[in-house]
Amino acid sequence: MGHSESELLDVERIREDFPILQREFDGEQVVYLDNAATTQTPEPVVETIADYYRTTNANVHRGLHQLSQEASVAYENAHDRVAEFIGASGEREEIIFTKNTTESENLVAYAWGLNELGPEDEVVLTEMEHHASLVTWQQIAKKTGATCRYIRVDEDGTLDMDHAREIITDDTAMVSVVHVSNTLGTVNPVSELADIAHDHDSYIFVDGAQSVPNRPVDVEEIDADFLAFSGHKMAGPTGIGVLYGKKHLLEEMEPYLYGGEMIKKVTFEDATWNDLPWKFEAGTPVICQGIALAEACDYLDDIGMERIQRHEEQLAQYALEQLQDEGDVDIYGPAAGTERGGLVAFNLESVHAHDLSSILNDSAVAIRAGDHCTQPLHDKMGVPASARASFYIYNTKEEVDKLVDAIDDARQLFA
Amino acid sequence: MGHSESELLDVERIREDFPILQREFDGEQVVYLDNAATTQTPEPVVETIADYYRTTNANVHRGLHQLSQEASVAYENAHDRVAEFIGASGEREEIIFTKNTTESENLVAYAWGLNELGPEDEVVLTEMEHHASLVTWQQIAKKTGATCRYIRVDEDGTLDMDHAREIITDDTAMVSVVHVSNTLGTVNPVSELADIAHDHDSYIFVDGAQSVPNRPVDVEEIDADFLAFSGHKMAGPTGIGVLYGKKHLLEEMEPYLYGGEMIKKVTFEDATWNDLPWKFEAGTPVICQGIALAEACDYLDDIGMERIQRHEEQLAQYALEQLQDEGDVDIYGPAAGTERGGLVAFNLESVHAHDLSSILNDSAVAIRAGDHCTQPLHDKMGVPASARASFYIYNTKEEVDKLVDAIDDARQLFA
Amino acid sequence: MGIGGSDMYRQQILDHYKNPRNYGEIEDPTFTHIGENPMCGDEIRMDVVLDESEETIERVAFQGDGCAISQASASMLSQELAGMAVEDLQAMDRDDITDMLGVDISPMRVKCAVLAEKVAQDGAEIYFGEKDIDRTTTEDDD
Amino acid sequence: MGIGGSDMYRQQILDHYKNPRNYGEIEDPTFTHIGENPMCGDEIRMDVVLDESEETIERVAFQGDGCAISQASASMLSQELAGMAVEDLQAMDRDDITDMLGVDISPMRVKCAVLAEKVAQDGAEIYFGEKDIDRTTTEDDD
Ligand SMILES: Cc1ncc(COP(=O)(O)O)c(C=O)c1O
Ligand SMILES: Cc1ncc(COP(=O)(O)O)c(C=O)c1O
Repeated sequence: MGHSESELLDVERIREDFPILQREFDGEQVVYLDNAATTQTPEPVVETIADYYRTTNANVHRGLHQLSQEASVAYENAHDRVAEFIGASGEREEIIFTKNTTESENLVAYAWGLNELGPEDEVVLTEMEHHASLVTWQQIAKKTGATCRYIRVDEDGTLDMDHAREIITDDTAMVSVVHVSNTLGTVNPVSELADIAHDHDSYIFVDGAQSVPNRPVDVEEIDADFLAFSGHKMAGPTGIGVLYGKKHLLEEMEPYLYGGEMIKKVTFEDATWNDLPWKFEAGTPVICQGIALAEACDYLDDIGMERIQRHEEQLAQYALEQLQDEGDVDIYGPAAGTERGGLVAFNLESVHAHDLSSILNDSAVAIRAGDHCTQPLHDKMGVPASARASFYIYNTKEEVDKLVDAIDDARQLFA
Repeated sequence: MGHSESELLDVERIREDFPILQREFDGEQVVYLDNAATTQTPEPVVETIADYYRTTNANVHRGLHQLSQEASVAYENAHDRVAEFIGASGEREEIIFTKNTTESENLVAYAWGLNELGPEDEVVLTEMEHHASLVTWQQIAKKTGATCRYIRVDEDGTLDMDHAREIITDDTAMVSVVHVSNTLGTVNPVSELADIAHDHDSYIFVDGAQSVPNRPVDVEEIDADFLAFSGHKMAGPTGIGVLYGKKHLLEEMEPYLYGGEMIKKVTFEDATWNDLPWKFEAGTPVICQGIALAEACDYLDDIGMERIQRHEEQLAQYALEQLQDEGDVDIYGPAAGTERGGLVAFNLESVHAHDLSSILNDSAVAIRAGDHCTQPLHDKMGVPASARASFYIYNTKEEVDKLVDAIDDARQLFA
Repeated sequence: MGIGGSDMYRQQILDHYKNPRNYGEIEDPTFTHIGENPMCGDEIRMDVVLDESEETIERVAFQGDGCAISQASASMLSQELAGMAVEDLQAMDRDDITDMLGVDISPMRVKCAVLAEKVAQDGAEIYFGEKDIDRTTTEDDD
Repeated sequence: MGIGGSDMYRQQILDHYKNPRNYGEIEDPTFTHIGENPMCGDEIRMDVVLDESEETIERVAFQGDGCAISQASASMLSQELAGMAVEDLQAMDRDDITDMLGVDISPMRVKCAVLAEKVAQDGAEIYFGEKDIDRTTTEDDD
């Protein structure tokens, strides 16, 4: 891609932070290429977690003792840190910690959708949506009488923007669109979609599960009304997701989960709600996970999100080129040379994706095989499943070579 | 309490597993008596968490590579382990991992309540309910037109069971009751309440947040239809809660959160649901937290839940006796000599609970002050807040003495 | 290393996958049943002919689409079933299938391996009026 | 150790708590306002008398219930406000309150400390028609 050597990641150095990458299966060192499912967790984040339990663990918000004060300050500041990571100027008030991206989608679907949608409303999705948004809006639409419409995906794996302009109308109440497709690798023009949505007084929800971990994302530049992503896909722990929402929207929204911490005043008859973001964080929150996610943001920013993006793009392009050279590999999504997220989904003509993944595992090459939670897209592509290799900061070209070699072994076995 | 020495906990030994208990504030070693808010996390659990990220981390369920298989088996088995811990013979199919007790309550309120309740239905709660159940059922009742009724709490801090028998009627659809009160320490007769509820074809939801961590709980002995509790209150991590539900009820219930992992088949038009418990665990689940919770169950079972119960009861009775001797302390809940959970809430007549907690912190004694998420109960008791000391496996009588001494210092300061 | 990978694809399985036995349809089967593995997209259709007593299986044919494990398992099962008592089919479990395949099946692939067995069992149960379903789908807990 | 504890209860605060200044009601105040800290149960009512120009505070009385921090803060503020320009009251912030108290306030107790200030400010704003609320409640983010 023509970037000078100095701009590349020091992958050797980075790999030292990930002891799991030293694991061997039957004498073969693992080649972990399942990063779109979950990324590995660097030592500084693991240590933050262990330190939290060894030195600071306490419940937050209302404790007046020292431990609770320390935990509270760390947990509340973690919201600000995450806000900064995605350019949310409203700081903690615009950042809600959830369990995962999926819960963030459901939060808006329940707290906003269930109350605001009606039979006259339309929700516009894309054919490449992840089940997290597709199933959620589909079911909320069923409950409210609203209609779901899907922006077409072209042969080349990009959105048909003419179709987008056609189906986003004044009837559209919400546009929910994946930023980077976890199956096709397509980088969608979310900023343009936000403009179209806003022209029709619709909101836009951006699924950032595959973008926030892998490239610089600025919610205000996109002008997203909502954005969701997961800690476990960005060097953070499992059990935490983020919902960003514009402050005035979150303020207007009814709460979604009820209980402690999210209330101001409770009587036997009724209750009033706490301020943002706590209004949406009922019960004891994901304290340790929030603090660890802030540490993951530091870790990624230290490396530099632009460099991470370039590194992944280089690996994806390299993998694409290698696989395209073989005559029997069907590759999904934008062709080599086009902008792409750091992942490649494909099928070997003679070998079912599940068999391929099982066989690759023999060479300790870990990829994913399945529908990647985009069943309707796979139906459209005419395959029940695909194999997917996805890259992160610690992957190398040599690992892509190992993948290609292992695919060749599978080809031989099934020949 | 008359138990032989050999039945007592080896607290010295146990304390070695909790490095946080060695923390000093201004030269004073912390006396952590805020365990009803959150318990500390023993080294075996912390190490399980760190090991997970260093050796096994991967997304679960559908990965065919070795790491994903290992993570999947560990995560799925964790459900069985938790089932065993509370005597659920349906194993993993009856155990859903959520974020916390609060989410477990909301899950049933949304998935069952929102679909099943109507204006003719009543939900019976108690006046000592935690906001987690009180606010949740109140709001779901508002949405569905159902009515909430509250079983009266007597002067002595116990439930008025005549009143219970009076208000649980054929109109009752759900009885939601706290097993051990986090404010009064009262141990409620949940088994008897279950019988009454079932006699009227009502379900019973037991809030086990303060019972499961501290005493043997057998859901089938209680005959609870649903039971909820939190990992962070039982030597486990933050970010995980459990919902137990009888299998046939969970099977009949609609899902609550939508997305990946909880579906079987998805088209652009509709979706079908996965089997239990995955139907209720949408998106990437709380993998590491689930595995760590199973380890916490091992840790507690190794000590023995009956011994834990007796240990806490002894400390609570000792604290009660010490505090009762002072003329100026109002103690809430059952009097000394009566069965109780391991916590004591009280007020010093001359010192506001918040001031007391701040001053105790000077002696490194960590207690909680506030309404403990039971505002309506505090309103009934006629105080805005109370101080609460709560005990766990690592607390000692000497620590109770330090509490009493520190209270005396506060008394002097305000004299 | 653990189970899975090419251990799981020993010669016999690959042979049955590449050259499935009893592949096709039977004109007048005693019963026919279809099943799928929705997560994987595996599909199996089994045509079964019973003898006069309806106690013994005479002949089986299958058609399908999917991974090597599911298709090889169907092919091998179609051979095993010929001459087997219906009762014995009903008694088969996961272990019998792994014995038949002669390899360890990784936990995530068990669904693929047992699909054909489930289809045959459900087909028989429906025929004898003991079950009432349209299609078989493998469940997570199998 | 960190902030909080008896550091936070130096003689002056305890003295104001035990012997609140300007405690009680004023018969014909220019305005009266009530506020609370719902999480803690602190409550403060302030009666304020302005001079003819309505630019300067002449006299303040308060009544209330709650923790030492909230009540001492109200007592000390009632003294500070006498003679202060309304403009200067409106310009007060959290730092002015901690300066006035002369101690560091732990983050979780700031709400208690600033309650009286908020009540006085909101009372003035309502009187001058710049705000329209019934009661003041302290927010988490103050
Ligand atoms: C009795 C009771 N119920 C419910 C809860 C809520 O638990 P969590 O905050 O983990 O959701 C608590 C803890 O605060 C509790 O003590
Ligand atoms: C594009 C996209 N959206 C949403 C999700 C759901 O994320 P989670 O499983 O963390 O809720 C994923 C990950 O699987 C994803 O790739």
